[in-house]
Parts: sequence; C-alpha cells; structure tokens
Amino acid sequence: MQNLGLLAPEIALSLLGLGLMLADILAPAKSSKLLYHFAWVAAAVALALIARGLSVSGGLPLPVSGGLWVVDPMSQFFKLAVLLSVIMTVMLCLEYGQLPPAQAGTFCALLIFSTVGMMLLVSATDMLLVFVALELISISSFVLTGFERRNRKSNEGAIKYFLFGAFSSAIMVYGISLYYGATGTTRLVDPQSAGLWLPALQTKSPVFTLAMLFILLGFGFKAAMAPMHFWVPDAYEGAPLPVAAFLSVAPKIATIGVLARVYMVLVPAASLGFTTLLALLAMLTMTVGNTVALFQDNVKRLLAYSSIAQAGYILIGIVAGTALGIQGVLLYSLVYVAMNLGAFAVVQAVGDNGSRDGLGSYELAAFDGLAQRSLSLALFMTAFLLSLAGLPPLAGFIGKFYLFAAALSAGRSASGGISPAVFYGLAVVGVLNSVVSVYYYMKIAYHMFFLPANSGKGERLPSKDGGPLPAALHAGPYLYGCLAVALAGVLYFGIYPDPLIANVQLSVPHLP
Amino acid sequence: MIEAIAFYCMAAVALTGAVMVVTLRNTVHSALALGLSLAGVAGLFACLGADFLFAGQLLIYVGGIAILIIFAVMLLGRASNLHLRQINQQWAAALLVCAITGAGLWRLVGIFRHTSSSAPATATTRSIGLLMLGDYALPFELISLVLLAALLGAVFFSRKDIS
Amino acid sequence: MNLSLGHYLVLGAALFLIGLFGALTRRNVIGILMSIELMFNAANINLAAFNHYLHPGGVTGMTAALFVITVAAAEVVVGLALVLTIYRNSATAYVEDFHLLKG
Amino acid sequence: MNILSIITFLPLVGALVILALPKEKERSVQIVALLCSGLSLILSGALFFFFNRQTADMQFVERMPWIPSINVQYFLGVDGLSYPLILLTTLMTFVSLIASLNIKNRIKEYFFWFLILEVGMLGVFASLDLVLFYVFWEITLVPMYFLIGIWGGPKKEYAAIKFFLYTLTGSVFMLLGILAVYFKSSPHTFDLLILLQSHPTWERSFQILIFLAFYLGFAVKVPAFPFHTWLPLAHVEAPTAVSVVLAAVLLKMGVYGIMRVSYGMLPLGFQWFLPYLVIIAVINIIYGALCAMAQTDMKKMVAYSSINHMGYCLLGIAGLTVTGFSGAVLEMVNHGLITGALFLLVGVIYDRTHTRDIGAFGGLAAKVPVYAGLMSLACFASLGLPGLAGFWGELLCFIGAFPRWKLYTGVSVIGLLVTTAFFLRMLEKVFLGPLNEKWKDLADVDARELCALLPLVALTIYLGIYPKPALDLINATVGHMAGLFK
Amino acid sequence: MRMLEHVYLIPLIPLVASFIILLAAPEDPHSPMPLVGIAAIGWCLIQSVAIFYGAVIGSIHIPYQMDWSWFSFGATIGGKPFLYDMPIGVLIDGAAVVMLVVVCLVSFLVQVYSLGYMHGDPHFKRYYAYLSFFTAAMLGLVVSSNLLVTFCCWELVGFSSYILIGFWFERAEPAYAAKKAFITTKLGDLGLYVALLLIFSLVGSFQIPQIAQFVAQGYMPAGAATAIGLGLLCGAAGKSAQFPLFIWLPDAMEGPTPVSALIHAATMVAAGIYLVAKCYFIYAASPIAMFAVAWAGALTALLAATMAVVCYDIKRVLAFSTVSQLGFMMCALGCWGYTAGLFHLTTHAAFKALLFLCAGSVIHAVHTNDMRQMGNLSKKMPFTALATFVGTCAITGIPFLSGWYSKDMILEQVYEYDPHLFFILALSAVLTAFYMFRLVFLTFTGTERDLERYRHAHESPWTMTVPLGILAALSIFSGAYLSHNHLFERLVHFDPPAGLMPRMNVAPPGLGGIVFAAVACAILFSYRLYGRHDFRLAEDLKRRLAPVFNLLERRYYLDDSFLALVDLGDRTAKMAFWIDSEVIDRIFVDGWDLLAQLAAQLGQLFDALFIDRMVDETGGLSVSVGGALRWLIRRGMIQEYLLWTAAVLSTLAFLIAWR
Repeated sequence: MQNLGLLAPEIALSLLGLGLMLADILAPAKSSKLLYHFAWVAAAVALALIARGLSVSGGLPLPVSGGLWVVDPMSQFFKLAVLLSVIMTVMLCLEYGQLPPAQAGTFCALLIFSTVGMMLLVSATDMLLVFVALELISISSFVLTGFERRNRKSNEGAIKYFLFGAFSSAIMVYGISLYYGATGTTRLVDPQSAGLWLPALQTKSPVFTLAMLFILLGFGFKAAMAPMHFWVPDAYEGAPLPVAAFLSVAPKIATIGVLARVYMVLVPAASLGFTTLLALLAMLTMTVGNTVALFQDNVKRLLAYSSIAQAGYILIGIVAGTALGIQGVLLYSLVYVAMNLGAFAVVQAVGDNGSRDGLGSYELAAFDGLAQRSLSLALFMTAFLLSLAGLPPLAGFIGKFYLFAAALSAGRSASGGISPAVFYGLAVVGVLNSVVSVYYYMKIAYHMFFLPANSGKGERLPSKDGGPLPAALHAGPYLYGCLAVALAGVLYFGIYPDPLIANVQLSVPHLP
Repeated sequence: MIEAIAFYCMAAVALTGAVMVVTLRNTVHSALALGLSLAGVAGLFACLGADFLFAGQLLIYVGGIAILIIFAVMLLGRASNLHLRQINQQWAAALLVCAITGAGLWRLVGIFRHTSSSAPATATTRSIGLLMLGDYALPFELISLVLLAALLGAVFFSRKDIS
Repeated sequence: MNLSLGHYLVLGAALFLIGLFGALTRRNVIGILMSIELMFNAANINLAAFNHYLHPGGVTGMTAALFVITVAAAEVVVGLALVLTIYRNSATAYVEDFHLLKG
Repeated sequence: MNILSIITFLPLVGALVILALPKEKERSVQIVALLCSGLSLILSGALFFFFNRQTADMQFVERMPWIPSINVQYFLGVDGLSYPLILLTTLMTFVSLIASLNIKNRIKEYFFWFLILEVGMLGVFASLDLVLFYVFWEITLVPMYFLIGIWGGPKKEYAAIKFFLYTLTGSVFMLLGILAVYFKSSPHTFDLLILLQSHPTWERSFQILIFLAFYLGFAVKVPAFPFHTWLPLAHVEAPTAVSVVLAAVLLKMGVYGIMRVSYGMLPLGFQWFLPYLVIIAVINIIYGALCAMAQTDMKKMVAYSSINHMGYCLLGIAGLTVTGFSGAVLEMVNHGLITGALFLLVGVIYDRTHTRDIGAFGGLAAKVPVYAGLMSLACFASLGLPGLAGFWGELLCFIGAFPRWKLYTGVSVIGLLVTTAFFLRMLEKVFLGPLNEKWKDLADVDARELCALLPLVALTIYLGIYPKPALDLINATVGHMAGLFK
Repeated sequence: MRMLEHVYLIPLIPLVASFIILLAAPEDPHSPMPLVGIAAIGWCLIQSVAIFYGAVIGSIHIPYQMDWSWFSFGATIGGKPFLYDMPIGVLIDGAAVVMLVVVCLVSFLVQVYSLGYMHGDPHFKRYYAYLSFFTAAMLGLVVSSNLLVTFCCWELVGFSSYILIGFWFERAEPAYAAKKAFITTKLGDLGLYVALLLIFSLVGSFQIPQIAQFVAQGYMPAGAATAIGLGLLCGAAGKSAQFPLFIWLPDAMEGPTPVSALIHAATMVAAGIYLVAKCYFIYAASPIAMFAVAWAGALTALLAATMAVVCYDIKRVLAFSTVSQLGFMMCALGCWGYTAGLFHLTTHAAFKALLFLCAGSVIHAVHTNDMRQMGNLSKKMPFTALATFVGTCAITGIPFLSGWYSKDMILEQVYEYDPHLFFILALSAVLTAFYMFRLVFLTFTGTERDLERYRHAHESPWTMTVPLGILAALSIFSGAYLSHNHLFERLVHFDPPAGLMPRMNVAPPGLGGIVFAAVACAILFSYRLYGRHDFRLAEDLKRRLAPVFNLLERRYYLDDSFLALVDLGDRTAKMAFWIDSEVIDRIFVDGWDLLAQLAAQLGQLFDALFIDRMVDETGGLSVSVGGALRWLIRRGMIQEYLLWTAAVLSTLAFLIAWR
C-alpha cells in the first residue's frame, strides 16, 4: 500500500460527497440551496487540501510513482483546475432555475463523485484505475445530463450520451484487455523502478499498438475528440446548462490530462508511430468543431462545437510531445476552464432568464441586443469569446501561442521518420481554424451588439405574459461572481501569464 | 480433448446466443438469448480455470444483469412490437465495418495461433481477494463509488416527483 | 488437438464483432445495451484467456475482468433507468425516435 | 520616465473610466474620452521637443521582462520610423473623437471602443518585442469590428466581419512567422532589436518562407493588391471617424510592419520578394487609382485612393534607398492627414444629405464655400499638388524607387494622372456647375467639424510648405535602415 | 535699395497679398481689396524694372544666385549615401530678368484692366486673390534656382490656371474647361516629373547650376540627356500648349478674358518656353531632344494657324494664334535660337496681351465672343479698334513693330538651322497674317451684323483703355528698343559649349523681304474675303473646301481623340473595378464561397452515393465544409454517430494492425 495521505483530498471529497447524500435526506426540500453551498465548500476543502499539500513540501510534492497512481505537479495542476471548475459550476447551479430543488442532494453528490473520478483519473498510472475512474465520471455525467427528467431534450441528450459512452467504454475495455495481453499487467509504469516503463519490445507489436489505439478512442470520447465527438452537441444541448458547462470543461481537461500523461510521457505517441494519426485527428477535431459551429443557431450547441474545436487545439500540444507541448496543454487547460465556463455563465444568464420552459431561450436570437439590455454581460461574453478565439491580450491567446509554438518547435526538431511537415501543417491548420472560429464567435457578438433588442430577426418565444422581453437583464450575485472569477482569469493570465507559466514549467521535469 | 469439446460447446452456446441477441425480433427472446450467451461465456471462464470469475459471471451477469434486462423489456411492454423489424437500414454498412474490424483483429489472432499453456488450473479466489485489497484497493474502493453513483442515478430516474 | 490462445481470441473477437454489429443496427435501445454487454464480455474473455495462457503466474487479468463485470452492471442499471424514464416521457424505446437534437 | 507607456495606456485608463460611468452621462463620457486622448496627444507632442534627431537608436526605451519563461519582454521604444506614426495616431484619434461628438446612440460603448482602438494602434508602433507587437496588432481588430458593426452603414455587419476575418487571416500567419523566428534565433528571443541583427545566420529559404508569412499579415493591412478588397467595403460602411482612423492609422501598420520587421529582419527574403513587391506597388498605384475613378460613391472613391497612396509607400520601400524610405514614412504621415481630412469632409456632407453619390450634387461651391474650399484643398493635397503635404511623400517615394526601378516608376507616374482625373471630376460634379436646387438649403461646416478639420488642414499646408520638421525626425533612422541592406 | 538682393520678395509679396485678400475681408462685389493686389504687383513691377535697368546698364552682375536651406533628406547617388540639403533660392540670369519684367508688367496691367472688366462680379475679391496667387507662383517659377521648386511653382501655376478658368464655376463649361486644362497639362507634367527623377538620380541635386556643371563636365550620358530633354519637352508641351497637347487652350477661353490675357497669352503658356530655355544646357547636350523641340514647335505653329483660320470665336482665334506663336518660339529654341525664342516671347507677351485685352474690351461691350455677331465696331469703340490694329500689325510682323524684329530673328535662325522648318514657319506666318486681319475685319469693319448688340456697344472705361494704350505703345516700340544695340542679345544669350553647335546654313539676304511680301499678299487676300460687306467669296471657298474646313473646325480630331482617351480611361477604370469587385473580391475575400461551392458539390456526391438519405433530407443541400461534416449528424440518429465512429475506428484498427 502506498501512502494514502497523498490521496487525502480525494478521500475527503468522497466522504463529503457521502455526507452530502446524508444531508439530502436530512435537509428539508426548501433549503436545497444549502446543499449547493455544501457542495462548493466540499470542493473548496479539497482545493485547500491540495494547495496545502503543495505548500508543505516546499512548494511541490515529490512525485510518488511506481504504483497505481502518482501525485506530481501535473496531476495536482489538473486537480486544481477541475476543482475550480466544479466550484464555478455549483455557482451556476445556484442561479439556475430548471433543476428540481428536491433532488439537489443527488445532483451535488453526483457532481462530487464525478469530480473524485476526475481527480483520480489525472493521477492514474494504471489502466484499470483509469477505466474505473472514467466510468465513475461517465455514469455520474449520464445522470447529470438527464437531470431535467421531464424535459425530452434532456432525456434524449442523456440517452445518446449514455449509448455513446457505453459503446466507447466497451471498445476501451477491449483495448485494455489487449494491453494486458501484451504486457501482462495493467500498469503504465514499472512497479519495480520508479522511472518510465516502456515495454520496449512491445511498442512495435500490433497487439500493443491496437490496444493503445482502442484506449485512445476511449479517451477521445471523453475529450470530445473527432471522430468520437458526435455526442457532444446533443448532450450539451440537452443537459441543464450548468451541467453542460461542467461537461464541457471538467471531464474534458481531466481526460486531456490523462491523455497527455499516457501519450506524451508514459507511452509517447511517437514511439507508437501515432504522431501522424494524432495530428490528423487533431486537425479533424478542430475542423469539425469550427466548421460545423458555423451553422449553429443554438448557443449551447454552438459552444459545444466550439469546445470540440478547443480540444483539437489542445491536441496540438499532445502531438508535439515536447516539454513545450506539455506546458501548452497545461496552460491551455486552465485557461480553457476560465473562458469556457465564463461563456456558459453568460449563456445561462441570458437563456435561463425568466422563461421556465427552457425551450428556445438558448437560441442565438435570445442574444439580440444584449449590449443594450446589459452591457456588462455583453462585454463579459465578448471577452470570453475573444479569448476562445485566441485573440490577445486574453488568456486564450497565450494558450494558443504556446500550442502553436510547441508545434513549430517540434517541427524543427522532428526526427525518427516523422516529417516536420506534419507539425507545420498542424500549426497552419490550427491558425486557419482559429480564423474560422472567429466567424461564429463574432456571430454571437453580432447578435449582442449589432441587433436591436426587439428586432424581428429570428423567431423568439414570447415570454409568459406575451409582452416584450424585459428591457434590462439582471443576473444574480453568484453568477456575477462566477463571471468575475472567469474574467479575472482570462485577463490576468492573458496580460501577466508568467506566474502560471512558471508553475507549468516547474511541473514538467517532475513527470515520471 | 475434453477441454476442446468443452470449449467448442461453450463457444457454440456463447456465439449462438450472441447472434440471437442481435437478430431476434422479439426483444424478450433477445434478452433470454443474452442470458444464454453470458452463460456460455461463464463456461469458457471455467475452461480457462478462472473459477472465481466463472462464479462472478454467473452471479452478476446471468443472474443479475440478464434478469434485470428481461424485467426492463417486460416493463416496456409495447415497445417490443414483433411486427417491426429490429434491425435498422444501415446493417450493410455495419457489416462492412465489422468485417474491416475483424480483418484487423485477425492479425492479432495470427500472432497467438500457436500459443498454448501448460499451467495447471489453480484456485484463484484467494489471490484475487488479496489483489483486490492490496494493489487494486484503490480501484476497488472506487468501484463502490461507481455503484453508488449508478444507484443514485437509478433512484433518481425511477422515483416519482415529490411535488 | 490442443487449444491455443488463438481459439479464445477468435471467440472474443467474434463476440466483439457481433456486439458491434448489434450496437450499430438494433433499433431498440435495450437491444443496443445488450449488444454492448456482449462487447464487454468479449473483453472479459480476452482478459481471462491472456491471463491463462500468457501470464499464468498472476490473477490480474481475472481481477480486471471482475472490475469490468461490475462496471458493466452499473452501466446497465443506469441505462435501464434512463430508458424507463424516457419511455415514460415519450412512450418509445426506438432510437430513431430520438432526434430532437441534431445538426 | 515611462513616457511611452503613459502615452499608450492613457486611453485605456479613459476607456475603463468610461466603462465605470453610467450610460446616461453622455457628456461626461465624451469629456473623459477627449481628455484622455488629448492628454495622450499632448504628451506625444511634447516628445517632439525631446526627440533626438541625430541618432538612429531607439529612444525613450522601456524594457522589462513580461513573460520571462519564454523571453518575452515588455519593450517599448521609438525611433524616427515609429515616432511620426505615434504622433499621427494620437492626433488622428483626437481629431476623430472630436468628429465623433455627433454620434447619437450608444455613446458610452462608442468611446470605449475608440479608446481601446487607440491603445492598440499606439502599442503597435511603440512595441519592440514581437509578441508585444502582435498583441497590440490584434487588439486593434476587435474595437474596429464593433465600431464598424454597430455604428456603420447598411452593410455594416458584413463589412465588419470581412474586415475582421481578412485581417486576422493575415495576422495568424504572422504569428506563425514570429514563432518560427523565435525558434530560429539562439538564444530564443522575441526582441526585435536582437532579431534585426541575427539574420545573417539564417538561410535564404527560411527567410523567404518567413517573409511570406509576415508579408501576408502586413499586406492585408496595407492593403496590397490583391488583398485589398476589404478596404473599400469597410470604409464605406464605417462611420466617418472610424474611416478616418482606419485610413489614417490602421493602414500604416502594414507598411510600418514591412519596414520594421520584414525588411530589417529578413533581408534575403525581402530581396527575393523585391521584384514582386514593386509590381504589387505599381498595381496598387495604377489599379487603385483606376478603381477610384470608376466610383460614384465619394467615400468609396477616397477609399480606393488610399490603396493608390499606399502603393506609393510600397514603391518607396521597394526602392531600397534611404530616399524611398523617407518617402514611405513621410507619405504615411501625409496620407494620414490628408485622407483623414477627406473622410471627415465626406462625412460632413453625408451627415447633411445622407447621400454620397457624386452625381447627386452639383454646384455646391456657391452654397457652401468654406466646405468647398476645404474639400478642394484636401483633394489637391491628395493628388499631390506641390505646396501641400501629399506632394513630398510621393516625390520622395518616386525618387527613391527610380534608380532601381526606372521602368516601373515611370509607369506608376501614370497613377498621378489618374488620381488627378478622378479628384477633379469629383470636384467638378459636386461643387462646380449649376447648383442642384435640391441642396439649396445646405449648411456650411459647423464649429465642431471645423475644429476637427482645421488641425489637419493646417498641418497639410504647413508640411507642404515646410516638410523639414517631419523629415528631420525621419532622416537618421531611415539612413541607418538603408545602410542595413548591403 | 538693393533690389537684386531682395529679389526673393518678388514672388513673396503677391503671395502674401493673395492671402490677405482672400482671408482679410468678406466677399463684396465692390471690395477695395483689389488695390492691395495692385499695390503688391506694382511694387514687384518697380523692383523688376529696377533690376532690368541695372542689368542693362551693367550696375548689377548677373547671373546672380542666392540659396537658403529648406529641408533635407537622405539620398543615395551612385551608391554613395548622403544627406541632401534641399535649397530654395533665386537664380537671376538674363532670361529671368526679362521674364520678371514681362510677368510683372502684364500682370500689373491686367489687374488694372480687371478693375473695370470684373467690377461688380460677386466674387470680385476672390478673383484678385487668385490673380495675385497666380502671379506669385509664376514669379516663383521665374526666379527659382532649383528645378524642383520650379516644378512646384509650375504646378501651382497650373492650379491657379484651374481656379481661374473655372472662375465662373456656376456654369458647366468653365468647370469642364478648367478640369480639362489641368488634366491635359498634368499629362505633360508626367514627362517633366520623370525627367526630374532622372535628373536627380544622375546628378543628385536639383540645383540648376549644379546640373549645368554636371552636363558641362560631360558626365551626362547622351541617352539620359535625350530622355530628360524629351521629358521636359513633354511638360513644356502641356503648359505651353504644344502639339498635341494644345487642345486645352481653346477651351480655357471660358475663363474671364483678362485671365486669358495674363495666363493663356503672356505668362503661363510661356512658362514651357521658359523652362526649355532654363534647361537649355541639357538640350545642348542632346541633338535628338533639340530636334524634337524644333519640330514640335514648327508643327504646332502650322497646325494652330490653320485652325485659327476657320474659327469665329474671337478669343479662340487669339488662343490658336497664341499656340501658333508659342510654336514659333519653341521652334526657335529647337534651332539654337535661344535669344530669338525668348525675344519673341517678350514681344509676344506685349502684343498678345494687348490683343486679348482688346478682345475683352469688345466682349465687354457686345457680350458675345462670336465674330459673326460683331462688325463695324470701330465706330463705337475707336480706341479699342486702334489698339487691336496695332496688335495685329505687331503679330503679323509689319516692319518696325515689335513682332517684326522678333519674328524676323526667328525665321533667320531657323533657316540657318534647317530650311524645311523655315518654310513651315513662313507658311504659318502668312496664315497668321491672314487670320489676324480676318479678325480685325470681321470685328471692326464691314457692316454691323447684330444691331441689338451693336446698339449697346460702347467704349470701355479708362481702367481698361489705359492698359490698352500702354500695351499698344509697347507693341510698337519694345522691339526697336530691345534690339537697339543688340540690347536683348547681350542680356539674354546662351553660349553653347565648344563643338556642340552644329554647322549652320547661311541665310540669304532679303529673306525677310520675301516673307513680308507673302504676308502682305495674305493680308490683301484676307481683305478680299472679309474686308468688304459681303462674304460671298469666303462662303464659296468654304463650300468648296468643305472637308478641309471640317477637319480644321474639328481641330484635326484631336479633341475627339482626347475625349476618346478619357473614355478609354473611364472604361479601363470600370473594368478595373469590375475585376476588383467580381473577381478579386470573390477569390480572395469570399474564398470561403469557393470552398463552400466545392463542399456543396461534395455534399451532392454524398447524397448521390447514399441516395436513400435524400428522401429524408428536407433542407436544401448543405453549403460548406461544415455543411458536409454536418451532414453526418444532420438526422440526430445515435446509431449513425456510432457508425461513423466505428467506421473510423475499424479503418484505423485495420491499418495499424497490418502495418
């Protein structure tokens, strides 16, 4: 047994999750808000524990490896990001009107459980642990997606998500079985030596490569990587907004984390001959996300495609496979949390405002004239969208900058039969895609700023009393808090990214 | 020789069941066939000397999951209309996909065509137990969370609205 | 004749492919669910067979198979609950009927 | 003294203050905007007296680490190439803000975006670190998008997004170029001054490739044929003040980039591209002028004339002589002033009549003599009448290009004729001849418009008669630059 | 007074006056502001005459040069970088001295004359501002020592011409004429511009003495000299209305008549001649350029004269006559007749200004330009008639009038250089006599053809007649005065470098006599046709020679060619714009469109392959890449999603397993 103390945050969070279930039973239905507060406090506790862990051992814990899991700066980084996104998600839930108040406990518990799954996922160095953690995330997410039980869209999103998830986990399991066959273990690192364990003989064996391919697709499902992305728009559109926001962020970056660990560090893609494959998938992911997003009229769906594209950008870093690539992946993941959650928060403020049926209010037309209804919300949204598009001086730019830099530097030092053109092509496709993305991000801006609030463009559901939409739009304090945090991140990391970069750089040499 | 006969019998059961699962019109029959197929797989586990796994398969899969599915199918009732074809129109494409995948997997089979084992079958229960509470303690604990989550979900979906 | 690992792998692959085919073609959600279960089972056969033939010293493969069984069970539970809910809302279990969300 | 930072970020302060003000306090918003940009103008004007004209070195340098992990610096400084443009930027922004006082709707947002735009423009000219440069470069896009899109004409949305996408497409390739250069240099750096000296070790093929990447970014902005088609649309749709800034400053960013970055950093690539550059310049000059001649919309005509004038700048650069460089810089400044004035003037008449169709007027000179006089002055300045600023820039460009490209320069002189033709035709149709009775109640320019116009007109005349102040700023730097190319 | 040292004041004073007039007082038809302009030009006249006098008596030394630093810019000549310090300064040589007097004098007289002519015009004040501005620019052109400054003034002169021709802008014709004048001259200026570029690229300076020195030392390649010479000629041809760019001048007559007298007869159009003279050292180095100048001049002289023959507009006749006379000057310059050309310039300024002002006086009286509506006006306005007669005699070359001296000098010079040219010029001289007397006869003798106009005609006020008198006196005496003791030749001469002067023919004695005889015949012929009361013979001739007349009236179709050129420009412009908006924009901006079309085709392909899908497809075909990708997900069928995924997976698995 290893030192369980290192898992204290996860354990604490699980216990708090269980406590939440109990509290659900005890707490009266009216005070459901209390449970949400409980939930974010729980996440904050875990956050604090991780932070403490980071601070006591002179800033960074020594990596513990050789077992099923490692605790190293990279894993802690991702855990922090995940916890941050959970806290922000709970903030969104506090303002969201569509969730059944009676089931707040279930909701929060599932949220917390899936968070535990993610935290273990980014630490895992064992295929079995990876699989179980992934399943924990998946099962919780299925339920969360279908949480608006009476909403057929929610149902449909959940069932599609579920079927797709089950299908890909079946494939992944098959891959794991092959992995076991090839290596005789489920470990990704050698139990004896603490270093990298790469079954040297096996990397060229078809069993092993096929195993890694199937596993890759299993990860690809969670990370919304093409061609495993089909569920994303449907699930996001169907899911309650905070859930969609959560799904677009937390599981994705956690999976990116494990993807990076596996395919960059433990079993580098280059050694598998997967570089070109991954590059192609990255290009496909970006292109699919961006080009299909051009057609969306539903903002949730649009952001879903955008999040697919974002995953594509992050994949650039993984393809590069260099230290710079890892830095880029880490950097972008954190930045992505801030900007994507921020964007979803604004969507919630606009879409969830007043109408209880939850239908149609996420149409682009709902954003008409937002600048006049609430300039601050419009500006918030603009900042997040521009950051997603990668325009300076926002954080998204720094992230993309790193990723493209990683691609170019990988191209310069490309060796071993991999053409540098792969990397250069990836960079070029990447930048072109970011141009395409501007089109639809700016389409939202167009609706917010250019169209008058009551224009007849696009059919809008009349509000309950049939009157015109309220002239001004007000969002609650938690939502604004969430927005403020996100904006602070987007701006701060964009203008002064050095502290973040320094931390990210520190985490690289500690990787097993 | 006996092993071979047992293997082929069990394999036949498992595969026949599986084919029936995906081809039969009546979902109830499909579900029953699933149970059959799962049982066949359990038999294969036995052939491989995996006693605990054999038991687990029988208890959880055949006894649990298959039954659960049958219940669910029964509950859906009308959904399993017999006159509707249960295979959609993309079967040809699906067949092609399966063929290509199969061609890929065939390569793996080729590698292990002559791998045989001389190890005697031993009781595995103790070792598995040790492993689960030793090395695999963490995933083992995590599984409980998975089940808990599934439970929460099932309860959530199934219970009536309180309001 | 002697049984080789190849036999088991062929069986596993066949099961996997049948499951795959079913998942792609069954119109009923439960049918798909069952097909996916077949795919899980294929993986389990592989695990057990590899364990028996290649790594007879340990029981990792079988343990992993047990984990898979458990997880599969959990998935089925959630899946069935979901199907029932949907059935309650829209009285259908055919996947073609789920096309509110598209594009 | 962080004078450059103060100049650059004063408008940002203004923008934030405006953001904090309530929407209803329109007057305060306007005052804050004018105050901040005015202060910026005064400070940048004050630098005029402290600017050392004898040296080609960077002045008022500010340097501190920004992202030390990848060696990005916050590095500002000006020399004879950038200082005139900074001065131009602050002036034109201030003038445009005055001209914008008649904006009626969504005042707060308007001034907010405008000030942000100014930050971006100033930053581009002041920054000496490639990443910083790129950041500022991109910052200009967003405000422009909104300024065109919200306050623009009938096709504003299309114009706005076209501008945005087009410019961004160019600039993302520039980003790749920046990265490539970074990895090529050793030690890796984005420091422009160091990069300017490290090119001898870079092989030719690399330089050509990177040159093309940078060129794409700059050419779109210039705009150089065939990447110019966003410009007429953007100009026509943009509100007056935005057109002014767009023509007067934003186009200059492209030329500035070519001179500052492409030329100095990638001489081999530049040399390779030179024959094409001069052809592009000639096309810009003649083709731009011809297109302008075909216009019936005054604003579009002026827009195309900008393409023509930017052709002179490119021609001057392609000459690779110190004279050509001086000419290019001078032409940038002069074109900024003159075209700014032209756009303001077109805006004046559009405000009153809601049409810009040349054929819709006639004989206005009798009705609005001051306006007619100012317009004629601006037109003649633009077509290069000696004694007005436009002449000197063109002349120096031609002189600079002539020794190397005798034929091309000779051909592009035709551009002068076509420019004359369309400006005179416009003057004839709008101001001369019998008065169109429809406009018999037209009012002459008012005080606000005059306030915006007079500085430009005065400078146009002053620099036309006495270009020494401008040239003295430029000489040392361009002399040094031309010496680089050996 | 040190007049010469303060010669820079001559252009500056009118400039200041111009701005004072323009800005200092409100518009007023009876504004006293013109007096400022007259005072300014009066001072200039005094100073010019003083300098002239000083030069004649030799109390001042010419050439005189004085430069001030203006601005500087970096330059590279022959690979040597340096900071070129652009000077602005004055260079007074003989030609400049004479030009100063000519310009100031005519300008002064025209301004006085205009007091009467323009009085009561709503833009009276503005008119004077423009005139002063023109004078300033013209004087600047004359005195400048720097070829670039000369060019600047040259352009400003053109600009003044533009605003003065279009002075009555409320009418469409002046507006059009102004534009035409400016653009046509600009066309010529392009050549000048290129010549300047060439000069700077070779010499590295715009200073005339330095360029001259450069040429003198033989550094200037012959080819370059030719190119520069032709370029300068181009500019001169535009400004001085030489073939084929003279088309603007007749139209320019839409401007006020005093303006025509000042700008389009005496001063501005002479600027081209003056420019060639100023850069004569370059022509000296290039026989080809010289040759071109000579022939351009000769052709112009002849063609313009022929066109004047058929013209009925009094001002246009004078305009053609101006063009023709300018051709004489140009031809003279092209035949090494530096002195002769400039001498004719001087005398021509006087008598042509006189003729224009007379014409102005007539027009002022009868309010028409058409000679067919005049006749017998000598009764009504005898002084004008007399002045016109004097001017006509001078231009015709009646002996001992000023024109006789200068024209004789030219013809002699030309004959010495090339007899062919001589015959052309002689023919032109004969035609000149014919049409000028035709003008006099049609206007002042015969019967009054338009009684209404005739009745209202009256002699002009003194402000107009006094200048006429002065100019008439000058037309009579200036030639004799200037050629007395070779005064003019001493002042204005060009010393060709040794060995460059070509071998000359020797003019036979009595050449002038023969020419005069021909001229006298022409006058008689003119009297025969137009001097009597009936024009039957003229009409008859016109009918018989209809094609020729037609050709001449259409001005050799040069105007049509010009219009065709403009039209071509327009068409080119439209085509360019069409290309811009339809082709380039499509490709480069809406490149997405192109992609989209491709994608749409792709989408169609998909549909063709999976034909059954089309049944469900309710929406149109997808229109872009995204559309094609979106096609995969368009029905929202989970199993289709799974199929796509599985397809990719299976392919990848297959490839990886078997690689």
